[in-house]
Amino acid sequence: MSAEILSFETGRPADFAADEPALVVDVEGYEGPLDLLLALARQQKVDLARISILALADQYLVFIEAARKIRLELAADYLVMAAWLAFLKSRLLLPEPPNADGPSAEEMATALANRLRRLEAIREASNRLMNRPQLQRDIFPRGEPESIAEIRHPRFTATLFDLLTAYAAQRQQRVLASVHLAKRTVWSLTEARASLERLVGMAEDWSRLDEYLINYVVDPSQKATVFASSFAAALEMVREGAVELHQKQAFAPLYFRKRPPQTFDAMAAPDLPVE
Amino acid sequence: MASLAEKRKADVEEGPVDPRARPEELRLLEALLFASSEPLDQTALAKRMPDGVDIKAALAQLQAEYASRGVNLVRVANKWTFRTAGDLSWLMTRESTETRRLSRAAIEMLAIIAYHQPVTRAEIEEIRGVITSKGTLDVLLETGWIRPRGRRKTPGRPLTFGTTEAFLSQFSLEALSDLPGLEELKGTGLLDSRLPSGFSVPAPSDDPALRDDEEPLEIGDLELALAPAVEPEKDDGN
Amino acid sequence: MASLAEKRKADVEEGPVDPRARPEELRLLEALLFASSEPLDQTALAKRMPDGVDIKAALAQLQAEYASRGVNLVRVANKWTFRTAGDLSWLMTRESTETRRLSRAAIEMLAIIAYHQPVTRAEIEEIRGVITSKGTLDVLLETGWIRPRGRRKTPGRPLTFGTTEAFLSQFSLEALSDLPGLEELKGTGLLDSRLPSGFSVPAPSDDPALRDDEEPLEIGDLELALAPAVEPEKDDGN
Repeated sequence: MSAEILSFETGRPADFAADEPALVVDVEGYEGPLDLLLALARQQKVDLARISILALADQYLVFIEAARKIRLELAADYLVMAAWLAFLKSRLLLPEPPNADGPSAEEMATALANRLRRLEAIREASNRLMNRPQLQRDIFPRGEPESIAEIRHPRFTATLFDLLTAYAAQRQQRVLASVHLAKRTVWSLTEARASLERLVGMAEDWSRLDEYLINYVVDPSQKATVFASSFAAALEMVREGAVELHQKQAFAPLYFRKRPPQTFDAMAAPDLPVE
Repeated sequence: MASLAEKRKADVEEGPVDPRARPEELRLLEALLFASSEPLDQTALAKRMPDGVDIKAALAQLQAEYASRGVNLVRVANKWTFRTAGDLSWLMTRESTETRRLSRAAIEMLAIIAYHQPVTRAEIEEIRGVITSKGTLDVLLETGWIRPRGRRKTPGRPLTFGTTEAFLSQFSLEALSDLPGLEELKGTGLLDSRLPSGFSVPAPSDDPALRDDEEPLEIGDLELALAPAVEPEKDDGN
Repeated sequence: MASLAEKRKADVEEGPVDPRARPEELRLLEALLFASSEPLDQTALAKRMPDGVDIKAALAQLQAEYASRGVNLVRVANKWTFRTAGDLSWLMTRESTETRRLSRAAIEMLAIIAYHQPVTRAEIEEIRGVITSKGTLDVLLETGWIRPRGRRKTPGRPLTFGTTEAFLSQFSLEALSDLPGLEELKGTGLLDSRLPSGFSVPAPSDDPALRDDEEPLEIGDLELALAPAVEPEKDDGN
């Protein structure tokens, strides 16, 4: 609906005094047809229970007619209400048909009056409600409430089982821990091979494997792993043809050297390390 | 209770009184209620007070003592709290924070929800004779004064609305039965739109327990209804 | 001023009083001070009060009136405010217990203290093979299950720890000697039966009598050890 403020003379139903002030209509101010009807009804200055619905219907229809004359766009609600009131008016003016279905014209009029009364009653109630002292407007709570301090008392839980499990596991873990340490000192094949390759690069002639290994054995407990890994790595390098390995007899020292360039003589009579 | 309270008040204020004779429980109650930022109910107070104190009687006495003061002990939503006296609002204007100004439509809608609850949006529209804009409902929900409380067991299962404790607190109402003009409204038979006049009219109720024709909200309903200030009791008894 | 206040107070509380005879300015002051979100000084109050009111006298009277109540009118930095009476501060605290589980480190440490007591922190660390965080010891002290019992006669004089009676009651032990020994631990499967032969579990004792290598705690040691935020062995130089 457009937002104009309209001022116009209402039509004059019979029961209105001629000096009735002009109805100033702010159409947008109305909250629907019922609101408009209520505003019109108040012009009758009688108790809503005794209001003339016929007069009210006339007033409403005149209003709508006037609004349409100045081409005011009216919401459908208003037109529906107008049609219904026109129907009600004709029913009220005509004699009641002898055995009509549905509510009588009087009942319809009363129902409308009741709706108006209810709307008016709720408006009155809402006024009274809003006029009550309101919080933060008229009455105030404590401006500086004091907080309640929370003191937390911890209650610890632990069972004897927790305690014993923790103790046993902890002590046991410490005892077993040294075994784990020993394991970590294993000399890997990769490490052994890398070291041998470095050595082969340096020593052209026969070298004693165990003498060389001594440099790597800091901890006597590691002797076995270093020796085993180096021997395995050396065998691997022999297979690849990179080095030669020589041992005089079982448990004798192992000698190794970089494999010299292949010659027939050398193949026939390899020179041996000197003891 | 009132007469007991008056009698006690007379003892305290009018007799020749040794200040130490004022029961200690009044000091404790005073302190608790002054300190709290929220109204406290009798159970909460009892929890904090020494055993064996008649909380109800003490509250009545305290209320009587403070009745004529600038700060009154009031009961809102069955909870107790100190508030400045209503007649001093002229003095307090500077304390007033920006108060929300509700539109006429929102005020009417609030009143309809208060007096007719539980009530659906369609029922509100029937009373007002006009479609409610969604914005109006949103504004009301934002105040925290109304809440969706269930769904009506009718086709479409519309949400039902009711008021909250914050509503009672805002308008200094002890209970919904203190709504102004409620008795007259009930007397006219206009309160319930669904009943022909002459029938007994159900009183509005903000009892969180659902009515026979209501069913509980579902998960997601609250988000749907945009409820930043939904009451904690939303899950109660539903 | 005080005597005036007392006199007025007597008028108000002890004489036969018509409540309306209480000066209106007291109601106004009450309301203003109650609703204010911060303490107000005399000037601020005077601005808000009707002209011609003797603010100073009214404040004094109000202060006297509230002196024996659960809420007092107090002056803080020359500004006035209502505060809970000092003797009721206990009312303003809520005590709650929260159940906490001990961390694994704390349980281990507790177990070592139980079996090896009297034991110093350094010895605990030696047995556990890990540095103990200060927090763990603090938590254990908070449980009340351990206590510092003396100082070891070694350089740095470290505190020795032992268990308390609360420890026994927590773990339902009649005496510390009820803690299972090596064979029992093996029997229950908690200890591996293939442990090295040198492995032993001490026969624990919480006899409060100091051992030969212990010397008594000194004044201040307990506070030091029990203060939750203080490092109990911080000065030990371990």
